[in-house]
Amino acid sequence: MNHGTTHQHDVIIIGGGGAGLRAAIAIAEENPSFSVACVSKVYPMRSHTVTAEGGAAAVIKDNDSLEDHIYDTISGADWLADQDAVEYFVNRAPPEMVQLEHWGCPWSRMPDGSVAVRPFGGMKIERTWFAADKTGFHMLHSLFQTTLKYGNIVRYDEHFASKLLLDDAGNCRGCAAIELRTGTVRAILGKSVIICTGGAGKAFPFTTNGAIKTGDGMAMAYRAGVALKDMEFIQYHPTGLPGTGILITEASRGEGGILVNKDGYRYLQDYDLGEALDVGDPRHPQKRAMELGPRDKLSQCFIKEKNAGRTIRTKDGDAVHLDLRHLGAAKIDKRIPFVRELARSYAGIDPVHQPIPVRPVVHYVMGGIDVDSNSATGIPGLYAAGECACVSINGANRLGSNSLTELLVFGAQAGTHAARFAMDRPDYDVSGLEAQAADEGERIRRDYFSMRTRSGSERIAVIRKELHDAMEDGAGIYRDAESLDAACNKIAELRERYAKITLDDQSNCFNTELTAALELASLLDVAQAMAHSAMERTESRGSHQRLDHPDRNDDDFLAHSLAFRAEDGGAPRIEYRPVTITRWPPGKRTYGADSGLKRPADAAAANDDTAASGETR
Amino acid sequence: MSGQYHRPHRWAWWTERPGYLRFMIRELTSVFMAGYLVVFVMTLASVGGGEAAFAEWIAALGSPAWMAAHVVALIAAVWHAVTFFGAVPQAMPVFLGERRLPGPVAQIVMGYGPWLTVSAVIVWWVVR
Amino acid sequence: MSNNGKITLEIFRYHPETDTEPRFQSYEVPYDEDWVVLDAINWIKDHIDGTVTHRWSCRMGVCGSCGMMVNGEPKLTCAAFLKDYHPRAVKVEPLVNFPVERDLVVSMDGFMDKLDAVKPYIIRDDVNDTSEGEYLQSPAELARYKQFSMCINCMLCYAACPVVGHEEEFLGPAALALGHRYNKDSRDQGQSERMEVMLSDEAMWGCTFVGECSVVCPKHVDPAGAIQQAKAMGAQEYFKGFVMPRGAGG
Amino acid sequence: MSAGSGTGPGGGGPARRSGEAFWWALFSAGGVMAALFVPAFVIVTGFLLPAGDAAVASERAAAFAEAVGWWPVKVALLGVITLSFFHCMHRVRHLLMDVGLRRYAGALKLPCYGAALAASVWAAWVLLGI
Ligand SMILES: Cc1cc2nc3c(=O)[nH]c(=O)nc-3n(C[C@H](O)[C@H](O)[C@H](O)COP(=O)(O)OP(=O)(O)OC[C@H]3O[C@@H](n4cnc5c(N)ncnc54)[C@H](O)[C@@H]3O)c2cc1C
Ligand code: SF4
Ligand code: F3S
Ligand code: FES
Repeated sequence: MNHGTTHQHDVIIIGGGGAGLRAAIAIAEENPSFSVACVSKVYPMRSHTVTAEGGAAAVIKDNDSLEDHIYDTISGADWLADQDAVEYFVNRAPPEMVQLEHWGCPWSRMPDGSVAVRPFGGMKIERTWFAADKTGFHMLHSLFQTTLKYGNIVRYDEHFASKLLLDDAGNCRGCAAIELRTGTVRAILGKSVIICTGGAGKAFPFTTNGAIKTGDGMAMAYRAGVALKDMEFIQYHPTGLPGTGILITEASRGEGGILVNKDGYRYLQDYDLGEALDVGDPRHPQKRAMELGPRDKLSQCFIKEKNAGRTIRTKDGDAVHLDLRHLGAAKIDKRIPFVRELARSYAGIDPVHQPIPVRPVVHYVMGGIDVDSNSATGIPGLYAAGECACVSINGANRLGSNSLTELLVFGAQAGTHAARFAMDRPDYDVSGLEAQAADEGERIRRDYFSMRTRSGSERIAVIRKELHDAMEDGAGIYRDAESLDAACNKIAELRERYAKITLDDQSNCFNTELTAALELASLLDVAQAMAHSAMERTESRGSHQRLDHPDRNDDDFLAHSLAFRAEDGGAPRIEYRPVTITRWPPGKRTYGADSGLKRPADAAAANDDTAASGETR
Repeated sequence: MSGQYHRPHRWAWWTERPGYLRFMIRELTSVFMAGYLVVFVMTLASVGGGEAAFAEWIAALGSPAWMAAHVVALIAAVWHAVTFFGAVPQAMPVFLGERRLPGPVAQIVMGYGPWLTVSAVIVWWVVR
Repeated sequence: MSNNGKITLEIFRYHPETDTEPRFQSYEVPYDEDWVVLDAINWIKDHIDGTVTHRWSCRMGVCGSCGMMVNGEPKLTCAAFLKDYHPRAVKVEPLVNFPVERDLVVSMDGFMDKLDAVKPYIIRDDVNDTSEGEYLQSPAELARYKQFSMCINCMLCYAACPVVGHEEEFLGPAALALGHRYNKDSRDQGQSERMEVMLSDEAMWGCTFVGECSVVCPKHVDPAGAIQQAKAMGAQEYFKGFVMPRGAGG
Repeated sequence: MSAGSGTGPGGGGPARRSGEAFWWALFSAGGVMAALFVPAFVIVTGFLLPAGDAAVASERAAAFAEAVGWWPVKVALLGVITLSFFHCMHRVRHLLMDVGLRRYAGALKLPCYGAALAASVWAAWVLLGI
């Protein structure tokens, strides 16, 4: 590794996705004299926020209420969400979304020029803002382009952060990052740090997540001593393309698409998700019912259908059909054109004429870096926001379209708090941090470029594959003690074998084999936390379904799991912290006919709204 | 470190893609059109030179060589018109509410239609 | 695997620490008709040669990082199917018109500067508070610029445009389309500020409407159309400049 | 007529407004003119006037001479011809730039636009003489 250089700023943001960019703008706007560094392993517009399709939830219409968004979120989370955080989130969502509109995001519109909203899974009313079905793409590009307005945002594009730097007093003061172009390990220093590195779906083989979603930030925080919270909760999205795992957005069901099994039967009606209204019925699609049930339930229904032998066999495994044909070409092209484009190119299917084969696919990590409702971790000066963080508003199951909003709300919040911290505690010792960064460079040289590693015997691809298999087999939609135990053991074995890894590429310039190795190390840490947290939670809740403990157990587990990394890399220590319950006592999670609507008049009202917003249908 | 690699300049870039060649041909129509415009002004000049001069000039234009030159000029001028009007929907999109006027319609209304009308009037004027 | 055959990839190799000239290296990979060119490159990196260097992430044609020359055509390698080339060999090179960092990775510095240059953000004299709600924008107003907002910054159009290769000052198709996108946004009031940049010598006028940028664009942005429209707006702006002193027009 | 120099009126922004906008406007208008009129002109001078027997020819020639002798037509013709010349020479200039003379972009203005201007002046003089 090349000798390092030192760069000093006020606040350091690791990650240039939606959360990172929102944080950067928050700081740049409020503190024009501050220098904000945005460190990202890819150019910001490549960040995975770009792939989000369906939309972002925020209460804006008169027929909606903050209270309902809160309730939907909490019940969707199977009561594992912290209610104070959810309230803050729901209250801040509308101004944040309007702010993004002011920054130029091309939201789809109603004829009167106001933003249009669509229904989404688990939401009792349509409140999901969208930009056709490229919502994340438009949000990310709007944010990125807006950052160009601020001279005080300094980007470190294609810099791979590998370690957090803490001063002697234990404050987080920056990171060591490898500049990909040269291989230089830089000390990028500031008075506070925000991690916005996104999710870790790449711990699994079959995922909607891109190559970069390897949980690096989670692993960095975990190694620095911060707990990873609720890591056992992995969201499977019910509708991915078999083979590639490419996502077919929930918006396709929000627009009226239906799921059928091999007999053409809408199987969801058999699983307490409500009545299968005719697709021509003006009440279809019904909110919080059937195809608009929550993702955890829909994915679980798929497995049950599969076990009953009623799924469709394809060359890429079992699938069900997502049928959009009744929507017609005009609506599909206007509201979900990307779905048509993706299905055509990657499945050879035109949804206007044929149903799309789909199956559940790993999509989102509800858990993440343990932060409080100010986005602060236990380490002073270290904050986290976006998918890498766990506040928690998503609990045991995130509702679709809440996370794009989350990264705005908490990105901005983390920015504000990190800036405040930077003002309060400005002084730190540069040389000590520089020395740590130099040590990190030395560690990388030793671990990946020494004679020993050159003669190593393990290949990245092999270990990664075995990790994938272990996670899929052991920690999938349904788990039990035995499967999880196998996964934990396998991960332990892989961690040992990782030490013998060898790299073909021993050069400095743009060494993507080195970054792949570092990413694999992150995944091993994160997967370990996932498997062990899942092992310890002997109940079923939301996306965590234990065959050996099928019921929810509020007495023991209305609590967040906290995985602390063991010094020697062995099994993490798991602790629990009670969920913050304010006004919404845990209840039964109901969808369908009795869909958790609290006021009897609501069902009728919701249907009237559907008819009224004719244009959005 | 020897740094980034810069690929050599490609002077014959216009041979590399069919689209580039089409572009070249389109641009070259302007050379032929300019040449023709000179001939056209000479024709006007011969009108100014009196009836005899004009008749003589027209007789000369009847020669096979001049005919051939006119054929080339016609092809160039028509190709120019076709490519120019072909670009109308791209360069001048017309919206009716949120719908864009379909390309062929825009081409006819804002290009081919007026073109044929103007051409017909000119031809009619001379042959009537 | 749906086919037991093989397919050959010829990959452009260049390493700045050891090479002065690029070379091609051939790899044989399993042929699967569902695979895209990117899958084949990843397979090589995972199983044959870890030194092959390229960029990618989403594998669904939206992050814009995997653009390369595939048999001489600028393509998103995650949307270029092997079955369209099999059984012939596939030649993969970095995008032309950009300096090569290493193998299939090109330098994006110039491109990023050009995006920055067109001031791609909403500029307004009067900024509403978020409590006043969204700026209204009718579906018709949205339609005026929507197409130009679909750019994924994949830079294929820069590889397809001959002017990009010859004229450094030329901002290029994607950046100009982006500038035009904001000029056409009913919420924006920054047109004259943006035009100041676009009107300079070869920034926009270097474009001779070759049109290949729009042919290769995977997202149908039609940068060629955007530029011609921008030129017409620019010409108006230019003549307006003679009549009205700047600033008066907002 | 050199709009090619200096900043635009009231400019003063960081970037230099070039006269390219001016030349492009001429080019663009000329493109429309050339597309609308030139093919018909070619048909007239190349095929209609020289063709046919003597009687027809002289009748057509008379119609042509009469038409171009009319003042409004003269003015219109001057417009079409001038703009078309500028269109063509603008394209020639950019063509030369695109095939490698880019560094002479400025220098090429004189011969190209100069030729167009000269041809236009000639056309004006010819039309005046009819
Ligand atoms: C296909 C798909 C569709 C989705 N659709 C929706 C939807 O419709 N609605 C919704 O609400 N949510 C949706 N989601 C979820 C949502 O998109 C993500 O949760 C969210 O975008 C995450 O944003 P982020 O800013 O936290 O992370 P990302 O956008 O993933 O950004 C992470 C950033 O961190 C950087 N980074 C990571 N590691 C390092 C490192 N080691 N060093 C330096 N930088 C690093 C990356 O370069 C990147 O810039 C979807 C997700 C997927 C995968
Ligand atoms: S305009 Fe098209 S080709 Fe060019 S960068 Fe954008 S998406 Fe890619
Ligand atoms: S290819 Fe180039 S020349 Fe113009 S129309 Fe496109 S930018
Ligand atoms: S990998 Fe994202 S566009 Fe190809």
